Amino acid sequence: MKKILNKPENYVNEMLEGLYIAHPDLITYTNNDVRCLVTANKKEGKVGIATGGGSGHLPLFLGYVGKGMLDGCSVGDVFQSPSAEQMHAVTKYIDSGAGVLYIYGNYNGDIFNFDMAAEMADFEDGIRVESVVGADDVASAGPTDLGQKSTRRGVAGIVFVYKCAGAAADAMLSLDEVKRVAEKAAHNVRTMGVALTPCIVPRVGKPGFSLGEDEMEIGMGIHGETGIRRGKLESADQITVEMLDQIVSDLPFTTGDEVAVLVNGLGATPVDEQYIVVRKINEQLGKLGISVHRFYVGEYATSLEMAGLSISVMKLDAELKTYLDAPAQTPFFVQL
Amino acid sequence: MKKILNKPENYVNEMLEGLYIAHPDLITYTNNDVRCLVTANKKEGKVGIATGGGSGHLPLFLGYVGKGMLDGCSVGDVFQSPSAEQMHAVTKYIDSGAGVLYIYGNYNGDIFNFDMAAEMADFEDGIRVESVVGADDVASAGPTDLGQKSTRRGVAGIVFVYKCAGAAADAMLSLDEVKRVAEKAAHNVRTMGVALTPCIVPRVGKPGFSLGEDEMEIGMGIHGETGIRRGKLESADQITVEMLDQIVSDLPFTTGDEVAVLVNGLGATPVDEQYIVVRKINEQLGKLGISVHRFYVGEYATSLEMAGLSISVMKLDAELKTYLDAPAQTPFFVQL
Amino acid sequence: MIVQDFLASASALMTENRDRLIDMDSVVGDGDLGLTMSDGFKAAYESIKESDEQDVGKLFYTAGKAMSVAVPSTMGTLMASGLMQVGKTFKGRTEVQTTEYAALFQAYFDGVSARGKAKVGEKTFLDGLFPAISAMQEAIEAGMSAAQVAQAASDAAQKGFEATQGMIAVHGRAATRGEASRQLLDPGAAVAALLMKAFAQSVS
Amino acid sequence: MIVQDFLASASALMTENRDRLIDMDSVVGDGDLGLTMSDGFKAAYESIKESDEQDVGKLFYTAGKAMSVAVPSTMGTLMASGLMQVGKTFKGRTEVQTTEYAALFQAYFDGVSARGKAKVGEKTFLDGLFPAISAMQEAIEAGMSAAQVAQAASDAAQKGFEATQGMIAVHGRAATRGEASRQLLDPGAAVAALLMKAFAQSVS
Ligand SMILES: Nc1ncnc2c1ncn2[C@@H]1O[C@H](COP(=O)(O)OP(=O)(O)O)[C@@H](O)[C@H]1O
Ligand SMILES: Nc1ncnc2c1ncn2[C@@H]1O[C@H](COP(=O)(O)OP(=O)(O)O)[C@@H](O)[C@H]1O
Ligand SMILES: [Mg+2]
Ligand SMILES: [Mg+2]
Ligand SMILES: [Mg+2]
Ligand SMILES: [Mg+2]
Repeated sequence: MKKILNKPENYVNEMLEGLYIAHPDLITYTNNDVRCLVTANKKEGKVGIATGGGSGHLPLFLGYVGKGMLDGCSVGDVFQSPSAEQMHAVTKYIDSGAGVLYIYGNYNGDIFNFDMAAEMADFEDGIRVESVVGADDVASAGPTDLGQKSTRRGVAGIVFVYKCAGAAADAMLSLDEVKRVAEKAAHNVRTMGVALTPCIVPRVGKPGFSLGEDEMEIGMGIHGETGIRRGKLESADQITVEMLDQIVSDLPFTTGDEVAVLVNGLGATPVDEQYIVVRKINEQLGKLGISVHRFYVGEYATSLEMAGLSISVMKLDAELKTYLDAPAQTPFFVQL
Repeated sequence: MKKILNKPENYVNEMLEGLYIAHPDLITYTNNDVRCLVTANKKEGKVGIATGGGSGHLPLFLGYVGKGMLDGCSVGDVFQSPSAEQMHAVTKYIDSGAGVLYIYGNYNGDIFNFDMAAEMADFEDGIRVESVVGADDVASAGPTDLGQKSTRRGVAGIVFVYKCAGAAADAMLSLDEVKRVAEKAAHNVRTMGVALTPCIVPRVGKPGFSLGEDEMEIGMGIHGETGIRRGKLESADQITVEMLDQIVSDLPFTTGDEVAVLVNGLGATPVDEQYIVVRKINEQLGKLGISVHRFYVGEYATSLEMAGLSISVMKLDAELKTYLDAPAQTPFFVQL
Repeated sequence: MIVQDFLASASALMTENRDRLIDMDSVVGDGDLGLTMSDGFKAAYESIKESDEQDVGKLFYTAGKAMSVAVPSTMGTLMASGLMQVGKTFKGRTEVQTTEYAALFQAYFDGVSARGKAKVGEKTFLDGLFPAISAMQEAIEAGMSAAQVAQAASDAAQKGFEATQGMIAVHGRAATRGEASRQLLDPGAAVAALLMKAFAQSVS
Repeated sequence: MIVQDFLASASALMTENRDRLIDMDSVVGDGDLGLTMSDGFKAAYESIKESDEQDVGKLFYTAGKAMSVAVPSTMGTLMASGLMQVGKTFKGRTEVQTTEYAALFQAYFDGVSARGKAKVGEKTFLDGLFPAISAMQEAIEAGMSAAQVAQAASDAAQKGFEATQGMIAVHGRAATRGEASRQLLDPGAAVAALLMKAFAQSVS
């Protein structure tokens, strides 16, 4: 296991200590627990937005707490949910009377704990909490009927949900309105990924699965969940076309649509490769008459040192565009 | 070779195409050559700052062209210098009468080509060009006597030089003044790195060297140049202390100094590990009575998908602090 | 029944079966179940083992909260929800009669199903617990002893667990396998069988 | 001498010795030298092979510029600088006499040393070229034929190359080896020997 760390069981807490040292102007923690990360710039009267989830996905989840995006994040062990109690502590800190919105990925452990935390906040503190779940991974399950709970996993597309909801909250919209914006963003985003190598959870010490030297897995989840198909590694253009086809036909995205695109590295893939993919995405969407309002390229939701990348596409309307374009400043995301 | 690319020989150009698609508001190119990258927001009367070097180090070198930092970058093949002609084209584009400063890393190929480009610019266009060379890698050679040319390699510390010089130019200082600021920054920065895995140049298709499953190399260069020592992988704290000791004793940094610290991932190392290192750096510098004005953490100068990281420390005075803190906006670096 | 005895047994059994649960969960899931259940029931037990609290409800609630802090995983949080619901239902009570055993585990069931929103037959923990509650009810109605009631429940839970082979998973990681999940035994239901075995041990 | 013939020979020889140069450069450097020299001299030659330019200086300058665009590596840029300096020195000339051969390569030497700031004895390209120029000078003074002058230079360059074993590298990647670089032959000096061999072929 080639990692620069001390004891594996201290991996998350030592990472957090470094984080607070590096970004004291933006983040701090509450409840005497470094895993209850909150904004250092609480804005009175604003709807608070909290997220949470396992570690190992930086910048996800905590990296988006700051100005104009999220207000708090409870931090779990690597690939493990944080506890309801931690979520509850974050909720209490970030509420300033306008209520709190939870935005998190569609994983059992996270759902159960966020639900429990919401009950605690309601029951013990009378804080109104609403939730929006990110479930953007086209590869993980079929589409869901209206009103039905999605069985799709949440992956990098949640960053768009954070951004739009964060800007709406920053504009001092009500909890209902911020939730509406978050839901709209979540409904309009689709993601698909490809993995080239596994990653190693520090406490486990060995890869969770293996992939042949010339293999890739299309649709693999960010914890190594089985994808759509495993096959010989193909060219960047072929991979891009396959992933984009699935994304486009799912919403579906159609001629005349305006979209935002996020090309996300899973950890070990150089950003050069991501730009090679950007080039092809632009060409393909251009052919379909879909125009790209904004590209985001880099690492937004990783799986430790996994090699591979994901593509997320969000359909925009005037409202989402306004919120997407609004400024934000967090330790990992700065937009003017 | 597990890379998402098309033909290896198109790696750099396709990456650049993607880059121009994603960041049209910040960058463009001149001379009908995608490898002659220039700012999309040329500021009249300002000293132009150009850099250049081989690809495979993103965000280095081109990633720092934008507002408040660099104005142009000539882009070479992976780990290869761009040509003097390309540098000359960039120079012509970014000059607006106030002259041009070259800031680049201390590599033979780059030096020779930048010198040739400076002669062309002087001879053919009457543009005054000055040069400052980044040579911050403590591991690559001993210190240099005053007035002597350093034989040290240039690595991640150049980002500090870019930042300070870029802000000075943005403040409309003269070429001599901008050069003075760049030289001061370059003299005050020291870097040391550690590598855990090799990387693969796309056109070569296989690693340039190998490192045992439990080995690391302290002081390895960003193209895989031999470092100070190879040994068993140690803990994050041990590695940090060893690297920091060499850095601190080199300048030397002493009690009462105020510094900026850059913890830089080489490509495949999760940023979590970098924050674990931040934690120890802060503790160690604290013991020495050295205070950290600002931490930068993330990928600033990579070696494709190499695993490992580097630490750069720059000693600050009031002037450097002002320029370091000034806002900047490039495709890879945004500071408010 | 004594809450401490029940949770001591549960903690011991989960630790004994740790590797078996890891292996079962590794087939479809992430293999954490053995760790979370042994750590979780240990935390639950330790939170009350030296308590002189007499309120059965408060003991269960405290244990549930300790579990939820210690292992906030899928099953960890479900088990915490079950324990806490028992806590709420039995709050203020200092004793539990044999005739109430079914009600006690019904509360546990309700806590888990309120949190997880699964139904019986969907290849989860509930498919181990549900038949145990029915068996308890019958045994109580037949006027059996505490030990007999608990043993009937334990046997039924084990059968329920075995019957998960044949069901299609619709929750958690196993769900992504669809039809292919049918041939597998559900690890969460194995936990239910262990839990009822622990209960039987503690009242015998 | 005919510029085209010289560069045609150089291009052919660099291509022939491509793998040898790669191997030599791989020992201390990055192994690119075989590629850059074969690509570079090919580009230099091709830039003028169909030219009807009569000005020897302009031909050299054009070839040097082509080299610098094609292979902007250490040696690529040094070779470009050498060719371009010959171009500047011989600008306006349509012929080069045997008696001027030493001056021509002195210009090449000056171009390389102005760019690279190395001195003779520092284990570089210059240590192959420098003895060749001296040998040329002597042969010219001894009144030898063009072919003889060129052959003397070629032999001397080869000896100079061989003598780099024993020198300590102070430039480029090899320099980081310090004392350990002494036992190695310098690949850049091997290029100098090939270049003089090409010259000898082209005037014979
Ligand atoms: N909604 C649910 N209700 C009840 N039990 C569930 C539910 N979802 C999953 N389970 C149970 O949880 C078990 C897996 O638990 P665990 O290993 O903690 O989950 P994971 O590690 O996949 O998050 C399954 O075998 C199943 O019995
Ligand atoms: N300053 C210099 N002047 C002359 N020749 C030099 C100089 N530095 C290096 N060389 C020559 O360049 C050769 C290596 O060239 P090349 O492979 O292109 O360099 P690299 O790939 O290391 O940048 C060396 O063998 C040496 O002869
Ligand atoms: Mg990374
Ligand atoms: Mg990377
Ligand atoms: Mg599991
Ligand atoms: Mg070389």
